[in-house]
Amino acid sequence: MIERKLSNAQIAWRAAQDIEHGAYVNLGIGFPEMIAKFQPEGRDVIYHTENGVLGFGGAPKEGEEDWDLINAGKKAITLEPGASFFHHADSFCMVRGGHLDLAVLGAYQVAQNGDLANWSVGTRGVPAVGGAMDLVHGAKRVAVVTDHVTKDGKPKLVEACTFPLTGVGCVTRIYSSLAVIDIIDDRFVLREKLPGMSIDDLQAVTGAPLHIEGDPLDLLVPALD
Amino acid sequence: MIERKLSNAQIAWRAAQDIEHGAYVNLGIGFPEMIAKFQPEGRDVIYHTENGVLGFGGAPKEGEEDWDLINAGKKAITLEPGASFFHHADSFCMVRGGHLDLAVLGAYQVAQNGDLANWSVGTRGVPAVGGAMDLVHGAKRVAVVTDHVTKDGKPKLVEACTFPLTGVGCVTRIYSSLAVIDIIDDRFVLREKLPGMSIDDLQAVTGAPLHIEGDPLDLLVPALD
Amino acid sequence: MDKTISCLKAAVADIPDKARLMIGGFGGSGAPIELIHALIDRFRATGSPKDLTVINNNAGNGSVGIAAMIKAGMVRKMICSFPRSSNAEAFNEKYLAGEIELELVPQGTLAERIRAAGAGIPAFYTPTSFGTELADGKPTEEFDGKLYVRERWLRADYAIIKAQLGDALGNLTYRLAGRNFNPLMAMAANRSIAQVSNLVDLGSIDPEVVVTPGIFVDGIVEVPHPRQEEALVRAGVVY
Amino acid sequence: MDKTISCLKAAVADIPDKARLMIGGFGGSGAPIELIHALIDRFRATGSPKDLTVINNNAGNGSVGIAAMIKAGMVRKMICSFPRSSNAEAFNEKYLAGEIELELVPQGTLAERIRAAGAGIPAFYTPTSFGTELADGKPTEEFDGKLYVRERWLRADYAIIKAQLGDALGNLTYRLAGRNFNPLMAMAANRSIAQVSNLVDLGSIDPEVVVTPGIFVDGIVEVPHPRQEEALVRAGVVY
Repeated sequence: MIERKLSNAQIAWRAAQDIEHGAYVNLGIGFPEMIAKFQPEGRDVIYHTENGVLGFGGAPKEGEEDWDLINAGKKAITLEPGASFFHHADSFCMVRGGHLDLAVLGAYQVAQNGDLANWSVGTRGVPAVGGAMDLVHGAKRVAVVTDHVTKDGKPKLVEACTFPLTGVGCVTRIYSSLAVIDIIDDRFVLREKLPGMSIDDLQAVTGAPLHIEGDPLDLLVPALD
Repeated sequence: MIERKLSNAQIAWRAAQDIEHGAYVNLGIGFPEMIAKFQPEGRDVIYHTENGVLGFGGAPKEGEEDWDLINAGKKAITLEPGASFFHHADSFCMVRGGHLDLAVLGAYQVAQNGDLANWSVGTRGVPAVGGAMDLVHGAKRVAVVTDHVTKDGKPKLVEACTFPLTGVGCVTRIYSSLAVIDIIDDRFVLREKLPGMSIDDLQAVTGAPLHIEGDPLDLLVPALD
Repeated sequence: MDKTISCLKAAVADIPDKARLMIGGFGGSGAPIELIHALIDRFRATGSPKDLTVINNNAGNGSVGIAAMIKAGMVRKMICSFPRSSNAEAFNEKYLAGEIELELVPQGTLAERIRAAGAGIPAFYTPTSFGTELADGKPTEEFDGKLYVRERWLRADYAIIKAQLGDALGNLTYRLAGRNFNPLMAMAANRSIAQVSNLVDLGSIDPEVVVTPGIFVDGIVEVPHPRQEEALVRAGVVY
Repeated sequence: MDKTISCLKAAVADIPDKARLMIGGFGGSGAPIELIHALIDRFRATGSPKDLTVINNNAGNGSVGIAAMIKAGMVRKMICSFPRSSNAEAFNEKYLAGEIELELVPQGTLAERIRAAGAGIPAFYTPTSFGTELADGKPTEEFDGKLYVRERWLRADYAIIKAQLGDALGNLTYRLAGRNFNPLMAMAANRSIAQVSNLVDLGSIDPEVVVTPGIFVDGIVEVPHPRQEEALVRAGVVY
């Protein structure tokens, strides 16, 4: 039973706290992009986007967009000092070649062995994959931000993914609406959980065993709404 | 018995006549480089060098060399209008990817099936290959400039190479000191020979059968010495 | 030598039916909209080129560019990474009706396959898509304890791309993130046609800042003040 | 963030014994001579780093740079395409005496293997060297009726490279044909150190003309008015 959960903004805030000074980071389209808003003061983070920009900043003012200057989500962006442009093959050298410190993606399901499903729910319709299958490889850390359960309450953290995979054994940390969980040796290891929520309650909404290594910390985030 | 033969300059002159207006050309280190001197008037030829320059010109005046601006033979060069610089991987995209119209190399031996040996005579010493093994692949035409025979009179055009190979089935035309020979379907096809030299005499210094398809033309070159 | 082509119509005149056609751009950024529209004009006037296989990251937006090609019925197959986006109705409708084929390729693999074609590399191994349905039927191999999928180069008959500066030898620079797939496609097609915003004198592009050396470009046509696809889509333009 | 390193000595302080070390340049063009000499200074002072595997197109000329490293006895193995050149006595003597190993790699394959390491591509196929002794023992494969050799990526622990402009984030440009292997090696090493002729303020290199984005560079040291290796060799300088 879930009495309280973090908003997407709060999950993004929590994920942002782990990004180190000087890190090169790719934030997936949509929810993960929100993380940039919560970059802690005093930390320089250099953002990469698949379509060939390193060192971009936030959105320009409305009306000042240059639609040749966009991110992978096709949103207008601005440049920070020290930015660079490059073509798509060089861009994915950065991704695949292990040059990014962190990639953060959304998830339909994450399995305890690190398998990620986030591109297709296998139903009819137009499939689309974009850069997700590349982003899950190469970055030194691959993290997921996600609600802990689906809209109808089913676990998104599972023993084995049932949706089509994006990548095998690729996720190393999950920031969910209830907890922070590392994936180590094919196991979910609980690092932080909402204060007041018992481990049993958390386990009840998690589709695979939660392993405890030392006391989990309280997952504390500011009110952001 | 060889009564008269072309000088290297004359071989280079003959090879230069076949280079079309607008061609992208790589000339191997040493003897092949001489071809650029005989580029016919009115034809634009764009020269590529493996170390990342397209559109270079002749040597600068002595004392005006910039040793960061060299060709693959480490000789100082100059730039023509429309030149460009690029890194080594992009440079060999041009080579391997079929973007050059012509590569011209020297030879120790050329076999009738187009095999080329030009990088090692297999003896002791320090081996070195450079870009030769790449240049024989990808260019639309791969030509050889060479003396017809070795210094001690042995054929350089052979049935099968005995020296270590540079590439398999790669040479399409030979400009020798006695003849111009195409390689078609694993055969030497004689196109031009020195006037006054009989086909029998030419065959006698050639290590594999010369095939005749129509009368060979006279190999006519100006005096250049 | 002069690779300049006098007009858009002449620039796309040779592209035949059934051609494999790379089109530069990422969404509307760097999309050669005037070349695409010239191709549509030709199709409307002559019925050709048709049955095209189009290679692009996306599958068109709104009612201009690739979306307009699809609506016009010129495209038999799309090879792309992300056909599902806002305003992608042109592709969606044809796809769901079974009237257009789709080869879905992860974005980085798409870029690398195109680059490989330009580089003379017929196949390479990548970790991307290993263990997923997009790797079905592809050879796999272990290197240093990790598993990889083998991918083939992706070649094309023609590429139409958009650049910023160009000279008569085909040397090109790009504008902002409009670079994206354009330099790769220039390398990978048998014949590459670039529209440039400014055709400049030979020698006026610094050799150090050329992004696409002219050896990769076969034809160049000046389109001053080109339109921007995303801006057209947002303005609701229908071509 | 600031990747600037205060001096040459500090820039090369971490390179350990037995490291695989890429060194940029093609002959003397683009060779990071001051970084190399700083490494030699360290070896003379401390005995380290030794037993290095050095990756470069050549194997040194004259008595400076890589040739001086070899003479000093720091190099166990060279991976290169063309060790045999004029003034290459340093390598030649050690090689013929059996005191240094050599892995000979065709130049384009060397470049592509280095690029592959930077690109996360563990192996690729190339026509280069097929049917020659340099392909002995390597897997081969037929694609579209043509035969190819499979080559592996070439990674390094460290790269030392030479650039022209650099900023604190490691964005780099190069000078003339001095570009050559430098941008590739920056991508392929775990740690890449660049010497730059001019360290400029962040934002003063146009994002369009950056050749090596800073993500590939870990340390940057300014060496104003660097010496040119070929000029040193011609002047008979002995380091």
